[in-house]
Amino acid sequence: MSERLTRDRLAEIIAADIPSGSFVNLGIGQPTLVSNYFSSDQKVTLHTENGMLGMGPVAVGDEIDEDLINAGKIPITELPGASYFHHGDSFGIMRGGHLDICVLGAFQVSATGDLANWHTGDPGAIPAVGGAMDLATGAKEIFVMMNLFTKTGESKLVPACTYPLTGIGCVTRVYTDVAIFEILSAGVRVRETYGMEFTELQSRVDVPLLPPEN
Amino acid sequence: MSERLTRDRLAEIIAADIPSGSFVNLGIGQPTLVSNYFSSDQKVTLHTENGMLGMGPVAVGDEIDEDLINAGKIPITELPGASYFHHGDSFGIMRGGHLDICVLGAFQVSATGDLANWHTGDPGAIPAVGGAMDLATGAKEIFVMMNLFTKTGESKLVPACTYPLTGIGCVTRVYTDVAIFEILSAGVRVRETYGMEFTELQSRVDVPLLPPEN
Amino acid sequence: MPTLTTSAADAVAQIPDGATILIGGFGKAGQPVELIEALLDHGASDLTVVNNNAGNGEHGLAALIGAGRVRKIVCSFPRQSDSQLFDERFRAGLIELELVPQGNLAERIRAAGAGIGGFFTPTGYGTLLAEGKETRMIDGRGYVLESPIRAEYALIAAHTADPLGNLTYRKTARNFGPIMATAATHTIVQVSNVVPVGQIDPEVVVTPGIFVDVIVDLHQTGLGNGVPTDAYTSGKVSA
Amino acid sequence: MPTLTTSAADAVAQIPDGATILIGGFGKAGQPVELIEALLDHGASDLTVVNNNAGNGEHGLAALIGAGRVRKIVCSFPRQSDSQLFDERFRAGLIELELVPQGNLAERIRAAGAGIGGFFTPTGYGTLLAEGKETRMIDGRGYVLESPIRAEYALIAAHTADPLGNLTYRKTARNFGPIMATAATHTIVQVSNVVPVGQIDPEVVVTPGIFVDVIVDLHQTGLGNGVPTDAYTSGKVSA
Repeated sequence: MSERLTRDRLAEIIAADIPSGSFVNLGIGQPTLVSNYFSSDQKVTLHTENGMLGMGPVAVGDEIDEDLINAGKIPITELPGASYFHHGDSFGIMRGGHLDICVLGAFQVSATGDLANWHTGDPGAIPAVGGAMDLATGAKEIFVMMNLFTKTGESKLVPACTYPLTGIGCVTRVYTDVAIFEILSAGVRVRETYGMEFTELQSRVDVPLLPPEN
Repeated sequence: MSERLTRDRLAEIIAADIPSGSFVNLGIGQPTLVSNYFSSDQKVTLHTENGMLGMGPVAVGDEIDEDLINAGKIPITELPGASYFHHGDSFGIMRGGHLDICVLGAFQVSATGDLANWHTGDPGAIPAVGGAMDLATGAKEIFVMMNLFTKTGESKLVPACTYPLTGIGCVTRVYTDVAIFEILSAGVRVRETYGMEFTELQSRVDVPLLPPEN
Repeated sequence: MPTLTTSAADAVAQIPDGATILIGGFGKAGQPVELIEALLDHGASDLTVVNNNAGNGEHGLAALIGAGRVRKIVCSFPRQSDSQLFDERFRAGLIELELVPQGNLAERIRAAGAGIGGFFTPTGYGTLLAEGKETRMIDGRGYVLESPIRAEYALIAAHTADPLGNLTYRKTARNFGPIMATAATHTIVQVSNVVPVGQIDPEVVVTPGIFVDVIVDLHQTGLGNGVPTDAYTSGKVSA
Repeated sequence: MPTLTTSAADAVAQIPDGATILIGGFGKAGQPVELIEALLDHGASDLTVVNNNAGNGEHGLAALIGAGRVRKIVCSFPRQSDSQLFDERFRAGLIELELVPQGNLAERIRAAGAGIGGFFTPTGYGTLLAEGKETRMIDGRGYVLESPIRAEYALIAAHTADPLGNLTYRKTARNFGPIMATAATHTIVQVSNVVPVGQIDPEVVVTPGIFVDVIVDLHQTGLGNGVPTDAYTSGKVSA
């Protein structure tokens, strides 16, 4: 049995799962790691919702230009063949279903692919949504990348989200440190487990799981 | 008493009535004559709904470029400071109320400024609307330019349009060969008559008219 | 990555009978003549075509209509001095017409591309063209609810492409191309020249390559062999 | 014709208390810092501000909020690591927050500029942010009706202007500027340089001058004395 996945190894697996030629948006935080693992012949084009297709790696040194940032407000670079557009057009690309895949972090994902990733519901919290709902609603497929369990050991794959929703039925795959899940109309299938047998995984996740296919 | 206005004289009067610095769309046909009478210090910018601001005069000879036409599909020229945009943005300029004045032809105008200029309602006619409804609805002011009477002598300024409407309550002024009318909330005021006394005008127009102010 | 070809015939070969097709152009400017002619040769029929007009003269869209391939046309201005091929079929009841004010046509196409389910427009309110449509008063003004116009295919013309499908247009030939490219599942564009990746300044791209599926290179420079020929591809990347 | 000035103070002098103001920028990129500072000095209060964020650090929009000038903010992402000036006032109940998903924010601004009375968007359907809003199923998918966001003023930053108000932007600093320019009665833009009329290629204009009322020339080249400094103004007209 293989070990639990590190974040980098998880990012590498996600990158490998993205078909050649895809248009992809990587959410702020963990999902940005995925960009480190695309192969050069994979020809993935990255979208950043603040108005660009063809985003390159993070800018360093002299490359830093305050007019060229990503959605996380980190200075980035431009690849040959890039294009710029305004916010109306940029979210039109998302909402219009033109992105193939969006990789997002999550607080919770439900058995039917509902996503909760913007708000803990804590009455003291100041809510901030940014482009999360647009991304969740717009891309053809939503891949979630997260640790499967909270610090207190509760599964973040749940029968129904208890945190406020970001989008309904939008998640197609959930990539976690201990398992990869596919959200299908037939249910949630485990594609592979890491550092944990299927039986133990099922005992800790309160969602009926379909075992890996051989 | 002055004479009835020729089309060119009418175009000259309309041009003089357009405030300096205005953004203007001139409808196909008669209204295009107006562009011949703008003074150079009037700084009027012409919009053509097929995607341009800063339209210049009709192209002649070597200036003709099949990629540069106006809404009437006539080859035109480009002035310094022009800009191009797609149809979505071009009609956004109109619908969003950014044009100051649009000059249109008409079959009929009602006493409350309803406009009929796209369809005779003849069951044998093939209807074609083009941008007429967008122009009627979008510009801050609609000036109509037309002969006041049909060939059979009926007034085209009417109590209510009998032809299918283009827009409701949109016309602010009506420029005709025999009189200029202002459509006000108080009623229709005659600004000036040409070749006809006010009394005769009123006898031939079935709309209560307010006489010219002195 | 779009497919790059020099064959308009190959580009339209997959279009099935019964397809809905957005066709760019306003008059002749921006009309994808070679693609329309290839579609005519291809033989697909029972088509629904969305274009501003219903064909002029005897070529292009007019020929497609004249050949009886178009079941329905969605347009703003069918009747023109030289729209005789449409006129004949329309009077004979052989073609269906959905007449849409030009700005509503543009906005409905744009809405499809931008994922908008419907929108309230003031244009057409109170007229024949709003009959049967939902209306609403908003802040004292009348609006009509209009729906997006999606299509399986868009056939458009642009000026310059790179192999990633980034497009620029020329003057008023831009017209419907950029919005139609966003509203179709398959966007096929004919261009006058193809330049290598990196030679179109990212600031001046009008249609990003994400919207383009097939590029037909009319100038036949071939992949990456094109050279930028004018200002529309200039800029710091190529400088 | 817009007014051309080198004084940000003059540009914002007419903004009254209680105004609704669209402020461009995403983070620092495209933020009209000089205009916001002039607005702070000007002293207008009781403002409703529309921006993607609610200020960062101690300057610009954050300072305006910190000084108590903003009654209400409409934004998508108020809470950040350095949004302390907003956070304090929000927790103290001193500022009203309308939280809008970023794409709905953009589309609502665009709708105002394009004369759309309202639109159905899938974003936010079934979430807290759609509570109390009209919803509708269209072709089996849930949509929320959103309304346009209009304003008396827009304060934006662009890269280059000509004296007619035609604007170009630079990289991701473009963001909200072009749509905000369309949605305000008075659009005030600060630019890095002003070039003579005819030196911006008509093909690369992003915001046509019709949307611009006041140009603040930060580079202070003065009317018509500017020279084009880079690719964004190149093209055949200037060549």
